Amino acid sequence: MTETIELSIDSKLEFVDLVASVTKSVTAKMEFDEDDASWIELAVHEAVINAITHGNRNSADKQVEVRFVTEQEALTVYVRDRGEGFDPSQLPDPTSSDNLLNPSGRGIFYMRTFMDEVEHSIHPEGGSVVRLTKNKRSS
Amino acid sequence: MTETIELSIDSKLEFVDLVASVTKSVTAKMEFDEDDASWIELAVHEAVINAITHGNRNSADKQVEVRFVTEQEALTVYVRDRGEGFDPSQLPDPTSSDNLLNPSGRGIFYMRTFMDEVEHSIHPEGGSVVRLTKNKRSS
Amino acid sequence: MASLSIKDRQAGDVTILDLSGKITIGEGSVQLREAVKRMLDDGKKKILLNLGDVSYVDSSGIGELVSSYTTTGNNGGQLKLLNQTKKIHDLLTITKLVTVFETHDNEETAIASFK
Amino acid sequence: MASLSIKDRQAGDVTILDLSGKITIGEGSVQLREAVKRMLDDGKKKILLNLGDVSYVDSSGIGELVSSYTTTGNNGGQLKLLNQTKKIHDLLTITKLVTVFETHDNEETAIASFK
Ligand SMILES: Nc1ncnc2c1ncn2[C@@H]1O[C@H](COP(=O)(O)OP(=O)(O)O)[C@@H](O)[C@H]1O
Ligand SMILES: Nc1ncnc2c1ncn2[C@@H]1O[C@H](COP(=O)(O)OP(=O)(O)O)[C@@H](O)[C@H]1O
Repeated sequence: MTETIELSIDSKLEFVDLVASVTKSVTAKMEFDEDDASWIELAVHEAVINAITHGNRNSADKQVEVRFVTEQEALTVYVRDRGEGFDPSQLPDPTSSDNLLNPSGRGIFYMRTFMDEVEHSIHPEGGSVVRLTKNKRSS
Repeated sequence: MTETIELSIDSKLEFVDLVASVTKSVTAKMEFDEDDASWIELAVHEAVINAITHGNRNSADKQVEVRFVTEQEALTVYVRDRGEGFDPSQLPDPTSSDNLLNPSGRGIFYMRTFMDEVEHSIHPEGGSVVRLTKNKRSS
Repeated sequence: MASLSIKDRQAGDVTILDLSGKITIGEGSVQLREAVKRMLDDGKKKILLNLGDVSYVDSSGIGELVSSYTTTGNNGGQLKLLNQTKKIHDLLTITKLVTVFETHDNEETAIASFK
Repeated sequence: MASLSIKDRQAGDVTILDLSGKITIGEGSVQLREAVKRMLDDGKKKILLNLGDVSYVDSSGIGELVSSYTTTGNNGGQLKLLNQTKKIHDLLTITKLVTVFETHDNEETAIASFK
């Protein structure tokens, strides 16, 4: 059965903890183990930070929408901003020796490392969306 | 400055704790004292329970929307369901001796006791809404 | 995340139910109802609910306390409350249920009161 | 709800910054940056960041560790890490920053390593 939780915040960093607390409740409810739960929290955090800073360029009046879709075996989180989007295939690799001392550019790398699927797209009604999916480990 | 947080859940009791965790984050952020914070949490809980059970009659596919609007001096929480609404002026008084042993009928009484303003209305786009407002104590 | 845990113990013919957690709509209320029913079915009719570790009681939970009280009375028993927290005291006061429930802060006095 | 608290103490000419909390975008990162800058301005160039009580480091926080490292190096100093948690170790590994940072699990060894 699919369940959906939606959360919408103003584009302010101070609301990011609120998204984290919902993420925590959702992963606890789905019984992800503690490690997975904390990496999922971090990936969602990075997506929300990007939506606020890059997508909405910190315009507090623009909202960031976070949608959690829970299924038996997987959690999918959609983070939508009101920006133009960007080309995620053109990102430099933050682990290459040239970029290692770069103070930024690790957010999407974090997401890709911690989640099973990361897909950026343009929302049909405007704004850009990143979809983050994490499967439950088969035990 | 006004800030808005919106949360939308399926009509299932298991999501009620999630609303509580957001309510807690919001009241903490607004620096309500511990007592007020816990009564606000309870009032919002009652509103969400009513939206799920009375408004949406536990149809999991109907959503409950909770909107937190924070201002310097007050928190307003709107809880919207997809039901028909009801006449809140016709409710029996749960504290009258006739009703004292009634196992239900205290939810709205809780809300009215703990919040400064409680107003039920019909949403222009359908469903019913309760608005709960709590002012910060002047210190 | 069980919302309410209930342990029962016996002090003479008084049954003390130590509640811990939340008495709220759904699981918590149901657990309380079933525990009280089980006691009554066992012929235990002097019931003392220890609320010292109850953190949260919503309007359904208060309703369930009322139902437990009525059911116990209807079965010829008595139900009293022990160790209400500040929050529960406030709730019983505003709902005027202080006039319904006999409440105690001391376990021995509470037990003796059933005699 | 300050996200990061930083205390500094001296062991010979090595400055240990005990960090506690979260190194994340905004406040946490800014506090770290300012603390390191303050040390360098004071002529303290051997800096050991104690991360034992750091619960959370986002990509900006990792970036801030890198900046602190670079700034310290550019000022003729050295910055090393002490007591990385399992989580921070994982993050440094996946970002390949393990190859950049000198990390220690033992404070005395860490201090001695600056000599
Ligand atoms: N939601 C977004 N909208 C527009 N651009 C984005 C978004 N997310 C990421 N980007 C772009 O991708 C780049 C890399 O993002 P990221 O890996 O998170 O690193 P950082 O945010 O540190 O730059 C950003 O600098 C930005 O140009
Ligand atoms: N969101 C709602 N939609 C429709 N009816 C409602 C709603 N909220 C409350 N009601 C009506 O008001 C009554 C009183 O509600 P309340 O005081 O919360 O007590 P209880 O829920 O225990 O009945 C309910 O029984 C119901 O008939």
